[in-house]
Amino acid sequence: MALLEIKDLCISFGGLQAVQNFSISIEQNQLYGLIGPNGAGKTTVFNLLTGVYKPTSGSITLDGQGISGKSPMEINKSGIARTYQNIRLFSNMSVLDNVKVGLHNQIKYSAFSGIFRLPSYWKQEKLMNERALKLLKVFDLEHQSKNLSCNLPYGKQRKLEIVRALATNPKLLLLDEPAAGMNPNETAELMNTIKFIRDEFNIAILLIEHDMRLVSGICEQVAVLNFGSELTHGNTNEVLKDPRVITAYLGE
Amino acid sequence: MRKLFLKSIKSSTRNKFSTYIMVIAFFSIAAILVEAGILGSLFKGLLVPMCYYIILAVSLNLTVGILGELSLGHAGFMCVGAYVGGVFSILTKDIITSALIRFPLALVVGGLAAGLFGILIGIPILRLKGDYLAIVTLAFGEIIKKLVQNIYIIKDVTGFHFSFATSIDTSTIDSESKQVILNGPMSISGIPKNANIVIGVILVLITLFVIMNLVDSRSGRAFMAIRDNRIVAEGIGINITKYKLIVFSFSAFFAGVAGSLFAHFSTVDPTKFDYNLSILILVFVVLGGIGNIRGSVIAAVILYALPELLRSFQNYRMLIYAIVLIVMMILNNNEKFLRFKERFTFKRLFAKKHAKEDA
Amino acid sequence: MALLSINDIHVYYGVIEAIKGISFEVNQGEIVTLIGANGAGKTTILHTITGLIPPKSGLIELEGVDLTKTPAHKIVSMGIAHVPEGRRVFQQLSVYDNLLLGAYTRRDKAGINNTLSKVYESFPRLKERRNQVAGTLSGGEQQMLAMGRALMSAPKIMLLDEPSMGLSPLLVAEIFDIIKKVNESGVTVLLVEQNAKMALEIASRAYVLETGRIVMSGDAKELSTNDQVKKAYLGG
Amino acid sequence: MSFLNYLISGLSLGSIYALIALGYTMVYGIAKMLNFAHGDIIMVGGFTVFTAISSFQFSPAISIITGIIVCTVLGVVIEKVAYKPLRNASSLSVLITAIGVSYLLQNLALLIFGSSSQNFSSVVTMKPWQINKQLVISGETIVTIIVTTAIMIALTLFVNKSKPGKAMLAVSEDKGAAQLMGINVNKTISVTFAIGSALAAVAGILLCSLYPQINAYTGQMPGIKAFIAAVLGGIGSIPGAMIGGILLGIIENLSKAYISTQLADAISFAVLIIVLIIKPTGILGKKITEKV
Amino acid sequence: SGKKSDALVIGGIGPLTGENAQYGEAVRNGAQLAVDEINAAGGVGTNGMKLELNFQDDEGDSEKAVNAYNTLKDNGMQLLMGTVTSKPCIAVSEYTYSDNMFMLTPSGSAIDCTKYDNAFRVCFTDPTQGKSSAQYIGVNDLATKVAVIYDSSSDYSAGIYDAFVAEAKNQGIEIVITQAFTKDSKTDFSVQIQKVKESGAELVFLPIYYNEAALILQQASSAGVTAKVFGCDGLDGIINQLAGDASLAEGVMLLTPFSVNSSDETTKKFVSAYKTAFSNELPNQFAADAYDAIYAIKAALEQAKVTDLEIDASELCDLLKIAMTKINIDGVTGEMAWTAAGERAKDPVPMKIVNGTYVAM
Ligand SMILES: Nc1ncnc2c1ncn2[C@@H]1O[C@H](COP(=O)(O)OP(=O)(O)OP(=O)(O)O)[C@@H](O)[C@H]1O
Ligand SMILES: Nc1ncnc2c1ncn2[C@@H]1O[C@H](COP(=O)(O)OP(=O)(O)OP(=O)(O)O)[C@@H](O)[C@H]1O
Ligand SMILES: [Mg+2]
Ligand SMILES: [Mg+2]
Repeated sequence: MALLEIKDLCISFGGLQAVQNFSISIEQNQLYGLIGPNGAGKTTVFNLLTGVYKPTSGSITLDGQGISGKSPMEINKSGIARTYQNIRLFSNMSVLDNVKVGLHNQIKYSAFSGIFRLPSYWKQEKLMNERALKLLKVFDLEHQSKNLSCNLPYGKQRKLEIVRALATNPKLLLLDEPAAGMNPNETAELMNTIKFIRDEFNIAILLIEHDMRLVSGICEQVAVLNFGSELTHGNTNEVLKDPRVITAYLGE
Repeated sequence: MRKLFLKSIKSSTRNKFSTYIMVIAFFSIAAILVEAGILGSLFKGLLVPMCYYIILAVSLNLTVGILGELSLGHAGFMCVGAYVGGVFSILTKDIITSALIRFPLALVVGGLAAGLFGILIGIPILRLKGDYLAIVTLAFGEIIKKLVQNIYIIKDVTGFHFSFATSIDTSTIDSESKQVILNGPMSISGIPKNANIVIGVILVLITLFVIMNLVDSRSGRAFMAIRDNRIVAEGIGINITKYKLIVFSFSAFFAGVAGSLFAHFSTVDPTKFDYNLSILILVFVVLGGIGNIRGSVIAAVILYALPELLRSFQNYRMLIYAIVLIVMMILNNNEKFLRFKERFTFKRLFAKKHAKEDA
Repeated sequence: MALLSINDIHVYYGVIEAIKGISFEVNQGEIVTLIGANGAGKTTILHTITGLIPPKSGLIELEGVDLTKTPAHKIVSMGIAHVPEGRRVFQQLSVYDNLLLGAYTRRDKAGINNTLSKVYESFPRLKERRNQVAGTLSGGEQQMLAMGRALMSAPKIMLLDEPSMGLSPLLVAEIFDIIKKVNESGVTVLLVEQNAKMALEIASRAYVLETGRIVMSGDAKELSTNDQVKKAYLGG
Repeated sequence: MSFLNYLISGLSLGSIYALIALGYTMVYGIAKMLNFAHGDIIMVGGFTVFTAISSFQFSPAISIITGIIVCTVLGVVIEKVAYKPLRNASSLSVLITAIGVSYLLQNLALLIFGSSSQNFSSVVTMKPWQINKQLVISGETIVTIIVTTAIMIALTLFVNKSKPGKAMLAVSEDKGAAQLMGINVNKTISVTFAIGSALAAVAGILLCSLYPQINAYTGQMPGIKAFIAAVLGGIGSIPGAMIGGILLGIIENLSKAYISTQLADAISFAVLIIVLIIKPTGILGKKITEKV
Repeated sequence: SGKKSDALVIGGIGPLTGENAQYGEAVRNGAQLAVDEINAAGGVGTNGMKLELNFQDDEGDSEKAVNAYNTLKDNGMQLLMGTVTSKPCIAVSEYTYSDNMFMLTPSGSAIDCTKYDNAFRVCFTDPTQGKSSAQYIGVNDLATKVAVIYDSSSDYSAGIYDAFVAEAKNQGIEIVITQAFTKDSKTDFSVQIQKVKESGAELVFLPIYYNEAALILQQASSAGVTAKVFGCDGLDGIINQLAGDASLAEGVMLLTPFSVNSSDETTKKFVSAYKTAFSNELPNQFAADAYDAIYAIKAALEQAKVTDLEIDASELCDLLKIAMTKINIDGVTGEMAWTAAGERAKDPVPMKIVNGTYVAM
């Protein structure tokens, strides 16, 4: 059974049909790309998947469980985490704390033990620190763990956002233009990291990207959105050769 | 990795302990100087108020600084604490004769009542943000003030007599056993004056302990995450409603404790608990540094004492206070001044020493 | 004489020195590009030129007038337009209002209308969405708006901070085309890009930045064949 | 009949709230700050006119103009001295500074004019409008309603249609980007304060004409009420301020008339809370959708 | 204590800032005038002891009043003339009692202000005023249908109101309507006035201060209310507040032991001296109470034969407590004598405003 099943997803804003009858399914451990012209509705699909917007119609199933219409919190708990197109970090918190917030539902202790510093506090905090630092290490961020997150350069902020999302232990990770603002070298590095994450954490990844090197380099499947509806989907190499995709999106 | 963890624990613990020590040192030195007659009655009289203002400022900082929601109704919670705590003491004066037991109970009862109000108020306004939330808290504070101004309770042998908005017809009341508990705008009188500096300082330390530990824990990070970016916090699986309510109730609880302490020290006058008082506490929080707990402590002490120390300026006293407030605010946000200030902090001196050691 | 010349500027964020003495110039009619890794200081330089951040020392001259002594809002009317990083469109205002604000310093109604129709021509999507609130535009649409807004001031020189970020491949190509066209129409361009390949293709000269310093400079074509540059910025 | 009377008196009270709320909303909408000193500028406006008439024997018209000029200048000066250094500070810092300014103005007035209330003589010469034997609308009320409506329309047009108005909106959203458009941010904010303070002066003069007393604290309570009115109507929205103000006045008077005089304020606050729970950004406030 | 003065230090406490500043300022002025007069006339007692007034602001707040009290103690206060408003007065009295510091409040009218034996007052208590008002209205058949407008957020106003209601019953007065207002809405009285008008009351009882009363009179007149008006000492000063149209106050009755227009020599002297000293302002009840308070203190000091400038506050208190009950002097608020409970021995008498001046009834 597919991990994520989207069927006939629709949403409109005022008169604008931002997403229409969008359906895809993503397998366990798959790297899936979502591409399409600007304003095609890609980010909107992410917002629908994570509960930021409520779909006008359609269904979303994760692991056999219907999640459409649920709150962002519940959806995250059921296993979807994301990054944002415009970076959104907890900017007045340290890098480490950003990740620890991500671990919020993974490693728990009550407010009461927190206040009175009961043994569970010490045990769980230690665990949390270890986990957070381990995650940061994946992106070479562990040395900056004490910096305020807003003082990181752009590229590293992007990475931190991914770490934070990973910390919530998702089954499906959504990345919205992870390579934006990165130069080719950094993008290449990011590609490796994304693959590494998929293998190491054994999760599926759905990503939006305009950098075709990244998409063709790592995505097994892609779906193409155009004006809110699906143009095509399938094997990456084939899709990218599709003349309709070339005219609508890639250009020569 | 382990080292890093220990280091971070150490630094936050050190930070907390230095705050506790600062509080203890300040009040002990002050008490000694007062005993020795070096500091006069005025200073002596300021110590307990300083305690409840510290508690108020620290608890408000939890809402404003850590959760990032502006509240202009803190005085309302203080009011609930003062009334409930005060009435509790009056009613139990004959039952619990030992002040040592009764007074702490009155503090807790006052705090719990206020905490309950915090939750009651918190629930409907969770949807609101920013200035809208601020205005609603202001409105709640004013409503509480208006309500307590209109409650009349008299106790006599036949039991309790309640009235709202009009005073109780005393002709039906047994004048022998009559005990006026709440008397509308005349409010409460006869609360035993149990508050003293030792209890005050203990309460300050308890407040600091609870709030600083809370902030420096899993829940505290959730508060700050909500403050920094609500949408993301939600998307990361944080239960916004739950954590906002935790903050509102803790913040209100301690404001209530402060109110109860106040009621057992000074005179309860409902008109005191208006938005001006809430704003005064907010001034402490902002000047002490938003989110900076120790700063709130320092600011509460200095700013509460300031108008008293300016008394020799006579008519110009409040004018000067206003100017000092503005100037402090401007300087606090002036980069040059901050850099200048930094050069003289202990932290910096410390850091230098450490740097040398490391090298 | 250079249209824009930057002379030994030093810029600080608090105590951190982000720009450590940089000098370069942009001549009339050129496209000059600044390339460099994340955090090299490219954005900071552009901000310094348009007066959003004051330099600690150094000289910035536009046609011989010292910009470091000119208030930020006057700099635009002297002929500099800046497409800032992160777009910074006015989220609560309509697309149309955003564009009109781009022409804030201009008074000639006819000229403004003329430019407006040119912008709509370059970005038909903006025309289609002219009454939409800018904050709800997609990322790429906002990028178009930021570009269009800058064009509205009919500048002598445009500073572009990663204009291709977040744009679809088709539009990236289009944006570079537009930059070229704009340049051909007589507007000088200072371009900051992560897409160094495309940038070097259309630029005449380039400067390479590393942690607040210029480490290399020269003809764009030459640099694009330079091994070091290739390795560091063009993906090998 | 008495209902109409209560309605009219509510309208009269509400139009004053509305007038003050317009200034509040204007400054809030653009400078994004709660100018808690707004009420005190109202008081300054009142005192200026009071002094102009009683000490300098100026004619009412000239006194009004003097009042407006003094407040406008004062608003701009306050902005320059106290708020401008905090341009990059948190909005709370500015709020506290505004409170400092409010204390400052109150205490200055206390020192200059003393603590007793002074008798203000109304500058409105218009005759009351006698609808029938029972219903009378005072000249002050009519003037206030006309002035408030006119200002509301003028401000709405100015902000949404004129170029400086658009510049204000741009500044309110992103000062840096506004600068890149060639907008003089400092000047724009100064102009905002100038307009806000001029409105405060007008409000102060009408307030004191309607309730002919003035002291250092005259502006405080109306200021707070108007702030509430502005939020009720949707802070930042100019027509909202007008609606909020008038509604607040009517609610206040009707609850006095039909529920309880003691609890009238508590009731208006409760209404405010209910409105905000139903509509979290006030009656006309825009729901700001944050696109992620 | 830190006494640096060569005079007997009288402390004063009252609001000099905040909404009640006008009352505190009047008290300070009245007291200062008396102190200056006494010093100029050769001081107190056989050795011509000089007096000094040290007046501190309490912003009308109990907590601040205690701070002010402590400041005064640090400054060597030997006895207290204050505090001006009731709540702070009660708060401070707890301290004066435990310190055994003599206190004479000019205007703290709540019962509890003089709960302790070291505390005395110049004004009448709230219940006394409420009761006397009802009695006067009843006995003189001024009206049987009475309306009340009072400030429900003020302990002064509510205190008088409660006593008035209680006594009204005995007097066969029917209170046809009661309207309240609060500190937060005290400019627009149109609703209250409309209600009073519709109630058919023959008389409106206003146990409030003159600022609000002036607005009520103005608004009532334009609403065409014709009922008589009766008030308490808080109404004193209302003529000044109506300078625009003093005729509005015509016929207003009030219980005030003091009247600026009195032909009494002491009062005339006081009024003219006050006007000269304080930029032509007319003294009100508060100023008069304070002025009398200082003269009462002088009389008590002389009665107790205090001659030692350095006398300890507690010792002085013991002397003055007894002396206060023995003096009997004429002040601007009438004849002054005290019971051991700290109250004036005489009941308040009403006045009426006729042709813009206060006339005894
Ligand atoms: N809240 C909203 N209100 C109105 N329109 C919206 C809203 N959110 C998105 N839109 C519109 O829906 C369309 C799809 O937007 P979306 O952000 O999903 O695009 P996208 O595919 O992510 O584009 P890009 O690649 O440029 O980021 C756009 O035209 C946008 O203007
Ligand atoms: N507001 C700020 N406060 C402190 N440091 C800053 C600030 N803005 C930038 N920096 C730092 O200044 C340096 C230069 O940043 P700048 O944004 O100019 O880099 P950039 O070359 O534009 O990078 P990118 O390609 O990521 O946009 C970086 O190290 C960055 O961390
Ligand atoms: Mg997008
Ligand atoms: Mg950049």
